[in-house]
Amino acid sequence: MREITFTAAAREGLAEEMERDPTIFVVGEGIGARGGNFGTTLGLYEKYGGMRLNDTPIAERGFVGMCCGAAMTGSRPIVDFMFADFILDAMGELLNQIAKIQYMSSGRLKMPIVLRGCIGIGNSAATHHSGSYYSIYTHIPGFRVVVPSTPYDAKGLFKTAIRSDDPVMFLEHKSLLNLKGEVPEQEYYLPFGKANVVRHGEMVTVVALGLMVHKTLEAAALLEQEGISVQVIDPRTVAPLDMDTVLESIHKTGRLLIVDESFAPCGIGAEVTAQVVSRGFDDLDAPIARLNGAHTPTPYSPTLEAAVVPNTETIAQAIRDLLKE
Amino acid sequence: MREITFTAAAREGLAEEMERDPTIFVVGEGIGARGGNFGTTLGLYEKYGGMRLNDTPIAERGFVGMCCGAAMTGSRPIVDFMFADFILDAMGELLNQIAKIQYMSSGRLKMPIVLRGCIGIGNSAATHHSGSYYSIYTHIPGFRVVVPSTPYDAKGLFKTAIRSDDPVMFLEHKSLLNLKGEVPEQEYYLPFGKANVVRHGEMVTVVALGLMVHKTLEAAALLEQEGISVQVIDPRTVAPLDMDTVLESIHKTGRLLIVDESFAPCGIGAEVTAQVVSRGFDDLDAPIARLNGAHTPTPYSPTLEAAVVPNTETIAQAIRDLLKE
Amino acid sequence: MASDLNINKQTQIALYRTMVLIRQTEEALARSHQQGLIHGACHTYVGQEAVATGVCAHLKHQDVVFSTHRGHGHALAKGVPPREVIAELFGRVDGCSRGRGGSMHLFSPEVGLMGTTGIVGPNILQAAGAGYTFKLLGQSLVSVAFFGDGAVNNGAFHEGLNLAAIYQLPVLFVCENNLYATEVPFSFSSRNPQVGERGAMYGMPGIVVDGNDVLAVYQAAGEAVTRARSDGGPTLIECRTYRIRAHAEGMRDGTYRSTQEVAQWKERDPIKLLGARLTTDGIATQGELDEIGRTIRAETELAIEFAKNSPFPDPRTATDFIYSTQA
Amino acid sequence: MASDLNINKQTQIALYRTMVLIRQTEEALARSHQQGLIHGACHTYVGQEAVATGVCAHLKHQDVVFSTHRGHGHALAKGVPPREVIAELFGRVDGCSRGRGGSMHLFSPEVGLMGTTGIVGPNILQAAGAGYTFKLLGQSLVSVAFFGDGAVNNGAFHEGLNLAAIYQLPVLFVCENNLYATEVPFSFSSRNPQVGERGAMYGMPGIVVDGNDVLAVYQAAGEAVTRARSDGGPTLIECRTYRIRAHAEGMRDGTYRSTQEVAQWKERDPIKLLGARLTTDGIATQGELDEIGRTIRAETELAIEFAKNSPFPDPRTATDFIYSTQA
Ligand SMILES: Cc1ncc(C[n+]2csc(CCOP(=O)(O)OP(=O)(O)O)c2C)c(N)n1
Ligand SMILES: Cc1ncc(C[n+]2csc(CCOP(=O)(O)OP(=O)(O)O)c2C)c(N)n1
Ligand SMILES: [Mg+2]
Ligand SMILES: [Mg+2]
Repeated sequence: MREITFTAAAREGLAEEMERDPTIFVVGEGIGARGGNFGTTLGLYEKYGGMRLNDTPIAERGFVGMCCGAAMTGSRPIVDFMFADFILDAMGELLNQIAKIQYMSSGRLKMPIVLRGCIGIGNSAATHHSGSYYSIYTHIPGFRVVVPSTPYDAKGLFKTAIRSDDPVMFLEHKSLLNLKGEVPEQEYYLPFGKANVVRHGEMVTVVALGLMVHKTLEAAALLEQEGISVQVIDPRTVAPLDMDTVLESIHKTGRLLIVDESFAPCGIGAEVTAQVVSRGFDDLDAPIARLNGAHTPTPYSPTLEAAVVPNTETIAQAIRDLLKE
Repeated sequence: MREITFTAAAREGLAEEMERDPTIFVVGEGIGARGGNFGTTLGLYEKYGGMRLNDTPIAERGFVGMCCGAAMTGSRPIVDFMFADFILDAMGELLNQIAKIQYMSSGRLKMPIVLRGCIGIGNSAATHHSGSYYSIYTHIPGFRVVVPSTPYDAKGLFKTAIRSDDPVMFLEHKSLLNLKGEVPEQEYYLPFGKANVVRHGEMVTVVALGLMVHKTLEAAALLEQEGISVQVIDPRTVAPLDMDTVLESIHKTGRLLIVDESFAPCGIGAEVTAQVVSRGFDDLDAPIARLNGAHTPTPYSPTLEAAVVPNTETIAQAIRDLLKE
Repeated sequence: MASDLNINKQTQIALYRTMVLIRQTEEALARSHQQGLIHGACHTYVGQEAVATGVCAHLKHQDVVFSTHRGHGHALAKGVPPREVIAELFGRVDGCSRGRGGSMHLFSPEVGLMGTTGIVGPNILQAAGAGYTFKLLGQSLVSVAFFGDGAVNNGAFHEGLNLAAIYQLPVLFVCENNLYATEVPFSFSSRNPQVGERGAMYGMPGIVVDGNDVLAVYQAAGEAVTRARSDGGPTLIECRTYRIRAHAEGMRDGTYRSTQEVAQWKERDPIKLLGARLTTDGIATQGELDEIGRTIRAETELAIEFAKNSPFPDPRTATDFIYSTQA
Repeated sequence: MASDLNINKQTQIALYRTMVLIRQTEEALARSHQQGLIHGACHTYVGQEAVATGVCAHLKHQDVVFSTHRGHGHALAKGVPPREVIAELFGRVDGCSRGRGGSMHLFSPEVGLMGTTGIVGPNILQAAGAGYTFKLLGQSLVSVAFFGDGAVNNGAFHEGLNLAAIYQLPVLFVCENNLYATEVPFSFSSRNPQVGERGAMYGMPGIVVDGNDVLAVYQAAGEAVTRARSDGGPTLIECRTYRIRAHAEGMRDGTYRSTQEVAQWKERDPIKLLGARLTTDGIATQGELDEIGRTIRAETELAIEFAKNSPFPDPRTATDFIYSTQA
């Protein structure tokens, strides 16, 4: 099968949907003629023009709020905010408006909006360009939250996001944007709330997200040589979160590690833990472990940056430790 | 001992600190001559004048960002934002600036700022005036997060907050503002990160926050008549979170319920659960249970509103259920 | 009084009727609040009726309005039946938001009322967004944001007006400058007392009208709506008006304004002003105006009864409608 | 060229020196970026040197500056040694932020550089806040926010200027209008090409100067600083200037601007302009100016060497300084 990059895959999904549905439009800084800072909209402006691919001023709150109103009135906005960090200025619009409009209007208004941007630590981007806020969006009722890890998933989930009548946060790890992977030529969609078992194994279950899926697979390959068999699960969407697949796996392995580059306190790892404790307590042969990025703003210098994120070795070690419990 | 209200207690703490330290000032909508929507600054404007008790335009991002700069340069701002919901418009300033300035400046700048406001569901305040976002602030490194439940705690913790060189979110449940309780005349401070065992018991541990402390105490009193002995712990600050007191209690009871009015996913209950699993797994005689407010925007009508928050009866039932496990 | 306008008699009477409808509904709500029938906040529109009335008179059902915490008048002028507004504040299932929202979350998309809001600012942005949809889809529709002087100092005003201007969206930004945000005077929260002239800063027409003169509002809004419908872009309209009652029902109306000031503005009551003109111009007799008042009073009383009799929502529905699509 | 100003010779030479220092540091950084020595982003200030230089020449050490993503020039003009800026971009422990921040998080509170920022907007608000402290504590100090044209459309501009105006804070809001935000022209993102005149909207003086004429900037900033120090409130200064290099190092400098436009602005290079004036007015000879260039080049090279030799921070310190007080 042909291989294309993560960004190209998502862009292809976007192009297909825009072709199909004239009510879809994209806004963001430099997503018009420039094609986006990360090439997310490359080539589309030429095809669909300024109203469907519109550059914005640096007014994140403004254009997110604007897109909320657009979604309320029959169009389907996609906000391309480059780095997820920038969207914090629009948090009021996200949490108090976009997430609540359907409820407040007792279902008479829909909220078909996609908010996409880059997350994650890497490349000395430092603390204003390294945030991953999916736990926050998961805490708030009303959102769908997607954290894809492969080009295939990126395309299939992005198309589902665009077709969704609910607000979707689509968060792309910046270190994955140029990752190549197999993507079929035929159209396809992937459902929300369906985890992907990316590696089968018997002795321990690891739940990992985004870039950490790849690091965990590396660690699992390493551990295989030590005779340790690891099952790796990528939830792909954290809201909704497919706990059934996780619970099934733990039923077999009895052990669970959650690897999450982002912060531990009140994070996805805590939520997965709490749900497993509630629904799969008797399956547990050991305490559930979390491996997170350090609870710190992100430093710039490569030596410091490397120290605050899980890597193949620390993941492998966490798995070894868990097996000793 | 004399009894005063929660708001009066915090206000007394504020007055004492303002008297002591001329670098403290308060800003917010209507906190000047009017004395605050909830009376949080009543009488202080007359004493200290406009620069120390300054009304603001409705520009939450603006005045939070302004106070960040003030805190960087040697004054000690207190932002009184009335309802915690309003502060979402300042989330960028909170998460990307206030929480990070000390780190980014490698400790050469301090961030002595207090952000206070009302949280919680009640009185048909509806979904724009009922938010409790402490889990979000706990997720982000850099904050201290205080959720007091009594007048005594409110005063002692507020004074500690004002003296702190770290940014403090001070979140007051609106249904507690008029609650009266004993507050000594002599000055005192309460430390952050020290939970309060508000009721001793043997059979089950309940961790509860803010208003839920009182509902849980009611439930515990009820259950006493059924022969169920409940230990109730109020963490008082969720960042830092005093897990030692919780773990000690579980060592005795073997069972844990977390009662939190706010949302379950990636919430405080999940975090407490994950830490107990990691550090006190062998003490557990049953799965840890969470009782949360429904994962929904807050409805207005009294019948709906009552349905989305834990109450004495649902808490009591959750405890009974936990004992059956 | 804008007396050289050419507004036909029926329209003038309709405007009068709408203003009376708003006034009487608000007064009924204020009484209901005292009786404990309203569970949450209630910010009345008494004194400002000319603004919603003069603007909404130009709107079709598919045109949309994004309103504020002080939104009953906008809802009623846009066509939400009084009983649905009242039932909503009573928290009943027949309220326009099915009891989910109350005063600050009135939704009636069927008639283009796209929400009141408990947060100052967002509705300005959302109105721009509706305009975006209309322009994108080539619909000849118009979007209106109402907001107070308090919102003018908020970033949403700045970003929203700029976006509407650069994209040339069909939007009316209607500022109801009633001099105060809660108890903080606009003269304190801004060193620039002008709102209308700020349109120029964003490259859009900015107009100031007497917000207690419904005909002046009607005239100004008409021009702006025509411009918007013909792809001429947005307009900022500042309506200078006054809130007669306290910021919210049940609040003391403190020392921040003088009784004299309130009395002066009561003299300029928009309903009185139009009534006087209608009788002077021979468009209606005092008897006819009184009859309008009586009819509406009867309607309002029925609406209150309707609302009282409407059931409270079933608690089992409390978490419905959070999402449209299955997880 | 503001030629009727009475600026003494030493000052003029000092301004020239500072501009050359910024230019040479930036060019050294650009080369270092190509060599892979800079790990994160690097937005150079080449072409805009006159702004930071003209403004900061009026500031004492205790006066404060809040800068942007394009902040090397501000840091250097405020007195951060080049080697600390360079070492920071190299991610070394001797960087002004100890390697924690990089280009967009330069901190040197010791000399009043209160941070550059990776987010557009916040520094405008923080500058107002510093002004608040100075006014509250009765200090005769001044706070400066530098920001681009791109920030003007952001709510932080609106809210920050309004707050500074109503509280009459000692702040300079210095907009460096270089016509583009990344590749989006200001003429697209605003229908109003004027920035300086917007001061009036907030009730503060608003001034427009040629941002490539360091003497004009110096003059305008001097008046604003004097006003601020004497409790006369804030000033908005728009400096019209141009960024010569790409938005950031390593970025293509696409089709959004013509080579002709770039060439025209290069003609108006602020260093060239001042150099010409200094020689014409007999304040310095070309030889003396060349000597300044050579001295600074030598300094810059030493600074680069210093930075190269500075160690990377110890990974065990990665989580230091998150809090000041014990938990
Ligand atoms: C973002 C935000 N901050 C504060 C409030 C609290 N609040 C509600 S109404 C109001 C005053 C609004 O004044 P204005 O916009 O002039 O409208 P008016 O009440 O005069 O009609 C305030 C401060 C809010 N609702 N939203
Ligand atoms: C809130 C926010 N949105 C977007 C960005 C990405 N970004 C970085 S610099 C820039 C352009 C800034 O333009 P301007 O303010 O004119 O400054 P200049 O680069 O021209 O000096 C953008 C959009 C950001 N840093 N912060
Ligand atoms: Mg007002
Ligand atoms: Mg620029």
